[in-house]
Amino acid sequence: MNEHVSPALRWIPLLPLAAAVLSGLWLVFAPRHLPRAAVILLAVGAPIASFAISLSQVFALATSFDSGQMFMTDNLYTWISAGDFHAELSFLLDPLSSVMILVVTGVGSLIHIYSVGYMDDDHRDDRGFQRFFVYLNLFTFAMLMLVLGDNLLVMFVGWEGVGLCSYLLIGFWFLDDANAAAGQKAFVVNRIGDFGFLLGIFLLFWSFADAGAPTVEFREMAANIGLLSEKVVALPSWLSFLPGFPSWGLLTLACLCLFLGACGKSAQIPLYVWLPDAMAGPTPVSALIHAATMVTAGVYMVCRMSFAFSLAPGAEATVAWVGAATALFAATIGLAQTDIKKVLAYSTVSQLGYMFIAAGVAGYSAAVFHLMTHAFFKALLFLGAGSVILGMHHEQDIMKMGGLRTRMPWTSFTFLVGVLAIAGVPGFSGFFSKDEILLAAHEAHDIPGHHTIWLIGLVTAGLTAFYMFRLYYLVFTGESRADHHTREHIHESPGWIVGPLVILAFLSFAGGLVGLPDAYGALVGIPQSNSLHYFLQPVAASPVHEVDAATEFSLAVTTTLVGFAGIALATLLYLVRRDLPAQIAGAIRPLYELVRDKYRIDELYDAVIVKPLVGFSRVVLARGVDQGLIDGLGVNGVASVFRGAADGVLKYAQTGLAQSYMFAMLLGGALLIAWLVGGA
Amino acid sequence: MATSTVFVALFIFALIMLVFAPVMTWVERKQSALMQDRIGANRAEIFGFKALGLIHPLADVIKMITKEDTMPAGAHRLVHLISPFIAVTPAMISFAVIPYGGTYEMWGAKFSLVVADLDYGVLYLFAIGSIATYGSMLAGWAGNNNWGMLGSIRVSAQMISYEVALGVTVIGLFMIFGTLRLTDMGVLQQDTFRVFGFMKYLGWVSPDARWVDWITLPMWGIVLQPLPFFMFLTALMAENKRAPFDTPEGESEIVAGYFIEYSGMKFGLYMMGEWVEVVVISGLLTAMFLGGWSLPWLAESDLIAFLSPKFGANIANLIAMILAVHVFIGKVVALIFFQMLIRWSMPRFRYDQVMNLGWKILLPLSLANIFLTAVGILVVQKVTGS
Amino acid sequence: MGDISPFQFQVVAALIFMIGVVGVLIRRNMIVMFMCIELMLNAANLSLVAFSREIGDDQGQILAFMVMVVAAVEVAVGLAIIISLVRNRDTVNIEDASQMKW
Amino acid sequence: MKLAGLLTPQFWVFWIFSSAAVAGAAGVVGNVRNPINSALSLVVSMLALAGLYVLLEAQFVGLIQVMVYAGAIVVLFLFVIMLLNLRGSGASGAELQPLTKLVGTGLVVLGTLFLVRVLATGRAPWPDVDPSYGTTRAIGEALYSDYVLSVQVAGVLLLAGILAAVVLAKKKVD
Repeated sequence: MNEHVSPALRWIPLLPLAAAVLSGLWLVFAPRHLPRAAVILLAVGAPIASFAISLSQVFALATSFDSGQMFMTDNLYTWISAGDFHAELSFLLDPLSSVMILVVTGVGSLIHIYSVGYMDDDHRDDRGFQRFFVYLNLFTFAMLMLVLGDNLLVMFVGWEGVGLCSYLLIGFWFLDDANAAAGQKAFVVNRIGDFGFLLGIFLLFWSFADAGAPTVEFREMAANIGLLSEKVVALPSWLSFLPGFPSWGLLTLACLCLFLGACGKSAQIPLYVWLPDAMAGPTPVSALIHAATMVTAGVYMVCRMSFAFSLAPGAEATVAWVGAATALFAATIGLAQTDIKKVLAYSTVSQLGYMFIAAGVAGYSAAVFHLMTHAFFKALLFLGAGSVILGMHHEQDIMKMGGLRTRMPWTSFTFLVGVLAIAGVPGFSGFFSKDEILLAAHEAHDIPGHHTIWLIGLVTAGLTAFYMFRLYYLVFTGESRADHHTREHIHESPGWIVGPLVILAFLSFAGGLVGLPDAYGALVGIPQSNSLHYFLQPVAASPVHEVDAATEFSLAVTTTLVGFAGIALATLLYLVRRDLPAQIAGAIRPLYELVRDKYRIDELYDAVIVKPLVGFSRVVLARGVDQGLIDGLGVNGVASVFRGAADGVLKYAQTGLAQSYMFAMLLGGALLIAWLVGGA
Repeated sequence: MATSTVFVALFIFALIMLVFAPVMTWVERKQSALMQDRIGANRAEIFGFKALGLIHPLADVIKMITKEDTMPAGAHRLVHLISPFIAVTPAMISFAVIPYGGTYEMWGAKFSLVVADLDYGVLYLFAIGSIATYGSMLAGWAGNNNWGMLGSIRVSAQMISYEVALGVTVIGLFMIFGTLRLTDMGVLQQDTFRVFGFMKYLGWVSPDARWVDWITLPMWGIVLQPLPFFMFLTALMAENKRAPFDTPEGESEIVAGYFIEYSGMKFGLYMMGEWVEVVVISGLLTAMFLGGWSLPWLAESDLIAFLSPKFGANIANLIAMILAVHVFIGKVVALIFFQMLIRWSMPRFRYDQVMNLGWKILLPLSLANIFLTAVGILVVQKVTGS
Repeated sequence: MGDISPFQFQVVAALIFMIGVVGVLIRRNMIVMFMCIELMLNAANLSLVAFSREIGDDQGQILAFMVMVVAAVEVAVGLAIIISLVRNRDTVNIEDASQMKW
Repeated sequence: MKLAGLLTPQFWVFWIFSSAAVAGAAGVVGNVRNPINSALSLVVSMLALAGLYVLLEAQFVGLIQVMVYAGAIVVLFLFVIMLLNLRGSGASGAELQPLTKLVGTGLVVLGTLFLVRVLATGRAPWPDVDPSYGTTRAIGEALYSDYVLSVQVAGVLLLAGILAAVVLAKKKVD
């Protein structure tokens, strides 16, 4: 591998940072916010410039790719230097991060543009417009740090940065307590994941150091991963119920820790609960952070650490199964939601589960592929939903919408493209990426129960198609169910909003072509048409499944059929016989209510974890430890001891006569001098 | 220090003291009369000789010595007694470090026209000056008189305040001359400098432009530090508590201030102290700012070198010495005249104005002067490369 | 320096110092006590300067100089305190100032 | 003691000044009647000490001693005593009891013996020093090179002292 240094890389994250810092400092210190035009220029210009640089860098990488040039780095400075250990603040551009930065800056730029239109009517706070873009730019910076980081530490900085920005943006309208609470929930739940991530980093670093190669740099870790492959960790006896007892592979443990982090960030079971609540933030935020970029960080991290995961079969299986469970679970919840953003949120959780299925079955390129297409169509859907919400004057209940197709033709059309893409209709981007995942799951013979996973994926695909079309029909077709006043004012959104929608619609449609499976490519005479797969191969090596075209086509047909079945069912229930859903819901009322209430997982967590924890804190920690032990015995106890001593004894030494003190001082001084001189 | 030099110095010292102090009373009266278009003291006579009123000082002395010496009731007797001496002594011994001339070798002996050629001459003066405060301050208190008390509070505040300004004002001069020894200052001030010399260094004129070498100024303190000269003079006059800084004694406000309870020769000693101090001020200013005992553009060494071939070294030195003493006395007299002009033409400052002048004008200005002088020295060193 | 030994200076310094100490202890007038503190500082200065001369190094003089600076500040602040005390309590007797506040 | 020693001026200077310093110090403590007397004794002591400094060839310190202590500090003491108008008895505190005097004297003697024991460092002969020793130039150069930080700190201290004195001594406005 010949190293190539490209100092332009640093400007990709630094430009949004500069914009955020500049604008943020202005906000803090200047008496007035910047003029709107300046905010727009600064805040939208920075990610677009980053995108331009990213394009040129990725292009440079792609052109040199065939000559064996696999990556470029940009080293800013040595961040930590301790003994043999060096952590550089450096950026790495390789195929994996190329895809990510293009998604982050590209989709991010579109969402920035969109936000100009979306936040335009936000008059709740004089400086809100500028504050919003400060956060958004800061997020872009943190996300780029995350994906461009050359080692786990830089990645972790970005990881925490996006968490922070997510918190800030979810609670953007913090005057409403519910929003602030949602932000806190996201932050706290993420911290659980971050704890696992940190443990994973520590474990890996410690193990590498123990093996004589202290490093956290990805390429060095990948090169030295063999040192750890044989190491095992003995489990304590009370863990005897775990499979694989009495010892686990060290890498399995480390990867599970890392995966816990990924679960938190990417909203997987059991840490997915924050994402639906995170919809409290402005819709562009939902689109950018909670659909397109940040929540995929977990997937990205697993792919980035694929060299470790591929040596830890237990961890791989866990990833795949957790992903599958999440995909199905979230999809079923999505069936009964009535909030337009909640539906999309559960859909996001479900799709992220899909990606983890792919990552778990070592189909890393499939995971990244789906990550990318999902970024396109889910951002499109969210932005479309935002446009609808704007048109409906911040009404989010789909039961109060309907018939918007005529009033908002552009939104309606682009939303339909997104729905088709996510439903996996052939030719759209979602079709190819989903197919590749299902294919990978189907062929992953070393994962226990891989057929079941495939089946779950299939069912989920059907469910997805069903609830997405349900959403489309309820929002855009039929009669409007909005109240009179709102109905009068429904309007198409301005160009700032429609423009990004159209571009994203195009990408959602055509984006699948970069990963056109070889079998399809062969049909039109393009060899190795799955260019994304081959591009990613050096970084995230996915096993090449020798699948004959027949199997591949048959699988695709199955998927398509299932998808169409879902679409057909949705058409029947929500377009043709609109009275049926209520009847069905009435027939299976307990089940319906359970699903509608999201399986009452939040309540369960509240009862099992939050309540006991709060009770414990209140009774034992607050009353017992803090008030009793620390305050009572420690602070007040010590104070009362001294107070007692002073009150009973010492105060008689305090005559208030300065000369008595002086005499004491003289005696002390004399004794001190005598001691010093006598000792000499 | 050879014995002979001390002798000569002491001789001249005594001469100046004896002559100047009594004559000052005459000067004061005559000059004020001159300014106010009067005739002034002209009555006293000895065998018909009036000598322009010069007999008056003698008459005054006789009057004071023969007057009753009162001791107020409730006074602190010892302090009341010694205060006038404390007041006059510092003024007298201040003269010890002021040089009337340089060092001259005649007939194998060295004559140095200064009583004590101290390395820390100016500091010595300041130290002595600070002692002088006691004389005034204790006087007012010891007399057990409320006016006197007010006077002594005023005098102590005023003198301490102006000591600060006094010291800080001349630091710029010390920075330039690099010495506190007054004889060294006298020698250094015999130098000259080219007003437009910087042009050569900067290359504005050709190196062999002769006119630059002709236009010179003596390196007198007043030329190098014009503003501090006046500030120093002001501070010194305030230290001396004479009009317009006579708030501690201000007749119309607190009768006579701190020496209200004195009569006879003790009162005379306070007057004498003030007059002697006028001479000291003039001598100090001459030594520090006005080139000391030398004439401008005429370095003493050049003079002796010029005269020696004609008259021999001894006579040349003698001529130089006599010239030096006369030049010095001339400058001193001029300065005394100047001080008298101020004293008789300015109204008394109000007390708060005195304090404001000291703390809010003189002190900041002199601090600024230190800064500017430092910058100037750096610039000169940079330009001349030395 | 004749027959005067460095030791003699130290004796003088010790004597003045102890007079200062005793003065602080037995006098009741705050101003006089303050003067006694000055005496102690001066005694220390004398000791410093004498040692400085004995060693032939000027460090002791520098230290004495610094002590004077501190003493000057101390006097300014201390006398200001005494003035405000007299204003409030009309006394300079140290025994009348035995409370932290009143 | 050799007779020759008696004839040197230093001998006389030392004895005159040191006895004046000690006597002045004793006067500060012993003058019970009037604080002004104590202050005047203090001046005597200070000036005598200045003489001793000059004898020790520390001319600069001696001059500063005169200027700062005699010229400023004691004047300030006097100023305050006059300002507060503390003349006469009563304000100056209780008279010294005979027993107090006795104990005080004893304490002085004992303490001096103790301190002398501490300060006795062996009787090194006076070393020869440079002619520049103790001159303004030598001290000044040392202060502004090796000890410049101390000078800065002293300046800050003085500034703080000025502010503190002004704030403390200022009458309350209302």
